[in-house]
Amino acid sequence: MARKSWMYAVLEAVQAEMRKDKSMVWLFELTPPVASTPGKPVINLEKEFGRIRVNNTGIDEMWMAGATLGCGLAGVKAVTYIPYQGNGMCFQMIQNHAGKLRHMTGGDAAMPIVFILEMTGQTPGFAGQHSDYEIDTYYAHIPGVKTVIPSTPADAKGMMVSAIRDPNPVVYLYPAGLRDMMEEVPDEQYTTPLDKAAIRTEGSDITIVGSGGGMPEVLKAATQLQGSGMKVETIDLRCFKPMDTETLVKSVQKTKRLLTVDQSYYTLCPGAEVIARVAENVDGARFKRIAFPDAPPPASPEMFLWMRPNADHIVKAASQLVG
Amino acid sequence: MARKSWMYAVLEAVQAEMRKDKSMVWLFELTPPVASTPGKPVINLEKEFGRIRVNNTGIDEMWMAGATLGCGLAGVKAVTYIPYQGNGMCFQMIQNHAGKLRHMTGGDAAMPIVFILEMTGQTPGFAGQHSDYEIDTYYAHIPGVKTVIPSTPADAKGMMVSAIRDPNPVVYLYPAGLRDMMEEVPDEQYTTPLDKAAIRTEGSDITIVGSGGGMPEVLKAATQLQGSGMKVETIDLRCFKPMDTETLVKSVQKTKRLLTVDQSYYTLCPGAEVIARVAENVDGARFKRIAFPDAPPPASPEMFLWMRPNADHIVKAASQLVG
Amino acid sequence: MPETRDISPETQTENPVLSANRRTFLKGLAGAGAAISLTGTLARANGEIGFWAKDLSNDQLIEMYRTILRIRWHERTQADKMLTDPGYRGYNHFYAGQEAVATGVCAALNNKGKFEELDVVYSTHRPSGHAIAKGVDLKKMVAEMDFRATGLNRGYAAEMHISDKSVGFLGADGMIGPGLVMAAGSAFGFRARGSKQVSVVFGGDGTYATPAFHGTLNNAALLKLPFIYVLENNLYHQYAHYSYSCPMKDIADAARTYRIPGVVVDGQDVMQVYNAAREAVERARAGEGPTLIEAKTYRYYNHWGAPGAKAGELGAFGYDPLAITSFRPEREVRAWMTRDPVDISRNTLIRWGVVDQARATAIETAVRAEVADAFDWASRQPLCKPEDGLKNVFVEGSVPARQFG
Amino acid sequence: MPETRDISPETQTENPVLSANRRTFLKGLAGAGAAISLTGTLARANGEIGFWAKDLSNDQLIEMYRTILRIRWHERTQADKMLTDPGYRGYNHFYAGQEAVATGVCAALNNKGKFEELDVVYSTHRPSGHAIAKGVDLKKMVAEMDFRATGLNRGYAAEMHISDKSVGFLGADGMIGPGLVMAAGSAFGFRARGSKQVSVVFGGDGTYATPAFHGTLNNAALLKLPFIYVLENNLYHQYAHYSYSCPMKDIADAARTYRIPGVVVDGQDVMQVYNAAREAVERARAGEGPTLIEAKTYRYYNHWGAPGAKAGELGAFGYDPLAITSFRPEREVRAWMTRDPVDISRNTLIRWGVVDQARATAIETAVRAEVADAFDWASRQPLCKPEDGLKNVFVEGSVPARQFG
Ligand SMILES: Cc1ncc(C[n+]2csc(CCOP(=O)(O)OP(=O)(O)O)c2C)c(N)n1
Ligand SMILES: Cc1ncc(C[n+]2csc(CCOP(=O)(O)OP(=O)(O)O)c2C)c(N)n1
Ligand SMILES: [Mg+2]
Ligand SMILES: [Mg+2]
Repeated sequence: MARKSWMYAVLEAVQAEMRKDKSMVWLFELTPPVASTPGKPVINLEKEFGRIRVNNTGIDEMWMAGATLGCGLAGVKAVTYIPYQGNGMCFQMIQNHAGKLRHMTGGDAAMPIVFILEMTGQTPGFAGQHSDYEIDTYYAHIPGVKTVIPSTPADAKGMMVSAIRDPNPVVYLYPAGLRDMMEEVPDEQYTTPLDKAAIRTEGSDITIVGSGGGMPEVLKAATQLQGSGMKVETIDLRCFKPMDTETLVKSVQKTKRLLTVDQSYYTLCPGAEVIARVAENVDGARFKRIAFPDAPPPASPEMFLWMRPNADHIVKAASQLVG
Repeated sequence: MARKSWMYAVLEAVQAEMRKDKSMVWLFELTPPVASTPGKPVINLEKEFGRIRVNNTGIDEMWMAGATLGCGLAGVKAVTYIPYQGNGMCFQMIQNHAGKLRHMTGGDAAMPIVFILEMTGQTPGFAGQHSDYEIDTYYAHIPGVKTVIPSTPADAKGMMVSAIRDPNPVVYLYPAGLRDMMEEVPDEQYTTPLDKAAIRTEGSDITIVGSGGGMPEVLKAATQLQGSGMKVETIDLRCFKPMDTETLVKSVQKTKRLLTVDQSYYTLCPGAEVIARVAENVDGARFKRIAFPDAPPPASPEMFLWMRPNADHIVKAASQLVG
Repeated sequence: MPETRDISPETQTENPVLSANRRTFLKGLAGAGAAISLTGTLARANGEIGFWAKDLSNDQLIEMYRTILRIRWHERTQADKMLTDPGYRGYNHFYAGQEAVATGVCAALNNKGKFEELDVVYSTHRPSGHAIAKGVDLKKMVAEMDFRATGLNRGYAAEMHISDKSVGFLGADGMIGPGLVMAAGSAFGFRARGSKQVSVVFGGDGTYATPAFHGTLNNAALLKLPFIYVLENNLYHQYAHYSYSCPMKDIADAARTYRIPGVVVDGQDVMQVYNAAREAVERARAGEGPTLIEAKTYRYYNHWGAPGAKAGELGAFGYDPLAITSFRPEREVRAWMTRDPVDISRNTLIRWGVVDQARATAIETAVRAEVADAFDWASRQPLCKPEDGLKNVFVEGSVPARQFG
Repeated sequence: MPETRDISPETQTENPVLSANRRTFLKGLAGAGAAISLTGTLARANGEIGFWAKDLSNDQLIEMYRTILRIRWHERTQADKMLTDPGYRGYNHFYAGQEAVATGVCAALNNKGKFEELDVVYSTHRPSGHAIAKGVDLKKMVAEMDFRATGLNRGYAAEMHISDKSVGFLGADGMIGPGLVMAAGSAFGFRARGSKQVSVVFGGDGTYATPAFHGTLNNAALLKLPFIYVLENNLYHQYAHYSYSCPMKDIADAARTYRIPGVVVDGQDVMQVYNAAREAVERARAGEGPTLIEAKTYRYYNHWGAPGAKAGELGAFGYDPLAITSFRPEREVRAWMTRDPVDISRNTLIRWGVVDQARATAIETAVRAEVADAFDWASRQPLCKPEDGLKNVFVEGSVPARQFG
């Protein structure tokens, strides 16, 4: 147990699995698999496992995803870390191939692979493709790929272990804004399920559902609201596909109020699916959705920060919904 | 006025616009822009406008989309017809570039372009990438692109004229299963709005919302339900982005029952967005969703046809919801 | 029975054929092969091809002939079924005319054993020839193409997407381009595992223009992957001549950019294909990196299905409703049919003294019976259970039905 | 003031310089240029480059020098601001060291007039040099990079995404690869419109490995588009040497596959860049198709921002926190700085008798003042209104706010 950053927790998980499985590979592009954390040894996968297994590729994210998939189909465990700039370039390979091949082969294809897709959405000043946070929806719609989005270092490690050990292809979304988050993370390997939402705070007045890069603001808002006496049930979605409908429905059956929070664009954001699932199953509830508007992220911090959902927005919307 | 097929109606629209604008281009891959309909002249854009303007490309859908976008940015109107096999290959170009460039340039970029994306989902016996109907969601989530899906030859023509004349990039989804549909379509050019749903039948008991390739079964079901006395309001969504919330909300305020029907996969299908928008705005309504399961389409017609939403499914679900 | 054809390219060689002087003769034939090849040069990027076929045993040579026949008669039987049996729902992108390519390549691969030792093959939307050559169970393949629950992929795949891990046939997924990348990716995995396996991908002339062409060759070359890209240039992708999308006569020339061998081979002659493939396999196993093999070949049918074909006859001519505005000239099809891979392999075996006419005919008769059996077996197999469509999305369990609301 | 440098490559030529014998001298210099070029050959795919720079007027030559200085001093001023002013929020992917490439290329283009007549330029994540060379308003660009409401793109774009239609600078969008395709697409549009416009894309050595590289050159070549791909090979993409992703020494060699000229040019010498660009532009306007120009060059700063740089000094050396495991050797940076594009162009102009030392220095002083003014003006511009983020999604109207629930 030690305080570890998100990335340290993830690389620790990967390092242990790569030590066990001598053919497992890691493909990266810009971001060398190196992490350090106070009081722990530096992890450097490239140095430890060599360039045959840990490969720095050219700027070709279709290759990164396709090579990962090809490894999986040939029985070689593979993980690729695709930087946010390339998280759309590899889309077709994951959507049309990784997502369909198991079903299409009648169950023959095993794909013990993980696509770590970095997301941005946290960087005022970059704009366009360099500040967006939209891919959760694209990847969550794909049928044969498990799509998850941890929001804490501890979940990041446990879900990475699960993802590597899972025989299905896993899209592991990594909101880069969480890079600096630190918390106590066990040193040994452990697994965290790839199909369970996490209830972060329990309450009976309102259910607030968020995920990934949005969670810190959700939790901040929950604390504020609790301070003013509201009993807030906060759910960290964690898994988009499959989605943990049961936890969502049970919660709203109790609270009858559902507020979803997304940094993804409003139309067809994950919250739309959350609301739809609950609305099909809970009568008489009230619903509200917070999301990034249906606009690309602008460069100016003044515009961007105003548009990105934050704790203030959540507090006000929750108060309206409950009030 | 004459009976025209879907494709004839579309090419008629394009032909007239290309006659007016001498630099407008059409890029295609497998499907030559040729159509005929009884009693009307054959339309062959390649023959009429020549290969400089009507270009048969190699198997490179990124080029098709990128060239279309490049034309638009340079002030040349362009339309590309991307076959269903390639409708994921061009995704990043549309999502990350066409969808962001206007905003990112502070409003400078005009993109008078249309991406016709063929969809399948109608072909039992093909499987995998050759039978899927999933892209509506992917494209509808993109912010700066108008995404529409006509379901009749008459709408197909009017919306094509609007799409070509629109200075914004338009993703024009074409469900190939509607290829053989024929109806009376005016000969002259006319426009159909790119932001309005169409109420196909009016009623007060239930609202059924569908789109594109799913509409024929929705209308068949509505007829059956009406035959048994149910007052069904049927809405053809037509426009995913921007979505006509007002028509949806007004309808469900009246019916208090909403059934959505999609051929897209369940999780984050367009119906999820429809339900979420309505649930945020109408209290006390009941909701149900019909969609293709979260599974790729299998080849066997026995499996595929059982999974694809049809009129029977709709009739039963509507009866349950109202009953 | 195979068609009688006017001109057999084999008649162009005047050497007397005796199995005793096979080695000498073969050298002569290799020259003749080069002379009649479409490009005038073989393996230009890689010097002379070693004439490996000379070392094959009679059994192996006969097995290659049998494979060619199996592909051919599978096609002809299926085409006839499509043309005459209205209840038959199967279809195919026919491979007839190209049999020597799949056969020659797969004969150079390891197709039996544990999955961790098999060479793997990735295929295309035109997979049945590749599948048969790699060794898939014919009966199960025929059943799969007829949507049967006991088919190769239990009815989930159908023609364009068949696969069979047990023989290293990783499959077809019908898209043009991505398979190249995945195949090179498997080679990346082999290298990481320190295995001697080789990964092969088949692709048409249509694959040249795809963005994946560049990424695949570039990465395979940089990393010296055990990877072979067999580009079957049958002159057309759908209804477009390859000159529409490629500025070169020989696509193999593109290999120069990547500093890897680009080999042009006569795709109608299984021995020449085998030689080129064998050379590439040795290179790959030795850690010397990938090879691009361009096989010049031709398909006898239209792009998809049997339009223009007649039951009982080989090939399709004339109108294809899918072509709309462009057709292949009938004389081009007929000219290519004069250099038929079945004839060439049969005649070679006879001239080499491996089989005589009677034995060759007996082999063909046996293959026809085997194929007929496979169709018969398949037609008696059960159809799929609808609800099985919800299985096999993930390794575990089923996904919920959603079509009922 | 520009640095004093030990070795100027110009000292390698011994010809006496007189403006009277300029033409003769220029021929000699062209030879000298070739001799000092990095590859030993220029324009190998296309024969000798005509020495077009000889025909430029003194005004044009001075304007090129001024452009180089404008780029350089914009960078140095901004770097100093980033290093010393904690309130400054702008950033840059610095272009210093590569100025001659953008300047030489854009000098061969049509940068003024109606949009329908302008040559267009697509840029990269490292756009400020290209933008200045194409003629964007410096003040507005500086304001944009400082997120001001009156900036070039009203604060929506910031550095990596600046654009300016009024001078045909269609912009940077910061992704590696897709811009190539769009740029060739614009050329496709020009051809359809029957216009004489040319479309130019800049791209780094990093673009070589992208799937778009192949599709772009293949389609541009097949369709003979008026398209120029200027590949600035500065040896690194982020922290990876280009040999990590490219098997060739000269990326221009890849042009052979597409049967188009692949030209290698010394990117430090604006005259040589201009010559190559001019040749490519003539080809493009004549309907003879695209050209791939590889400019060998180098950047003086790290990939992004100013880590390793010191205020008041040119270049960055040593540690870059973003590099993590790989650094460019300091001696490599210093070696390239001995062939500085500012010095080369200044010395050329002096030796050609176009300006004397005093005039050259006066020009530089004026440019520095212009740049200082631009930063000053920009810093006084208003910030953006938050709610404007909802505008400009579509041509019409605003999209609804959704962050409030
Ligand atoms: C990405 C993609 N775009 C388009 C198609 C449609 N398509 C199927 S087969 C084919 C032609 C392939 O030609 P080629 O590679 O030469 O193979 P051949 O059919 O000649 O065997 C095309 C374009 C596809 N399958 N995938
Ligand atoms: C598709 C994509 N992948 C990754 C990146 C991240 N990225 C930004 S700049 C860069 C390096 C570009 O190198 P090069 O093309 O040589 O240009 P240079 O920085 O040297 O000017 C990379 C990989 C990106 N912008 N786009
Ligand atoms: Mg072909
Ligand atoms: Mg570079």
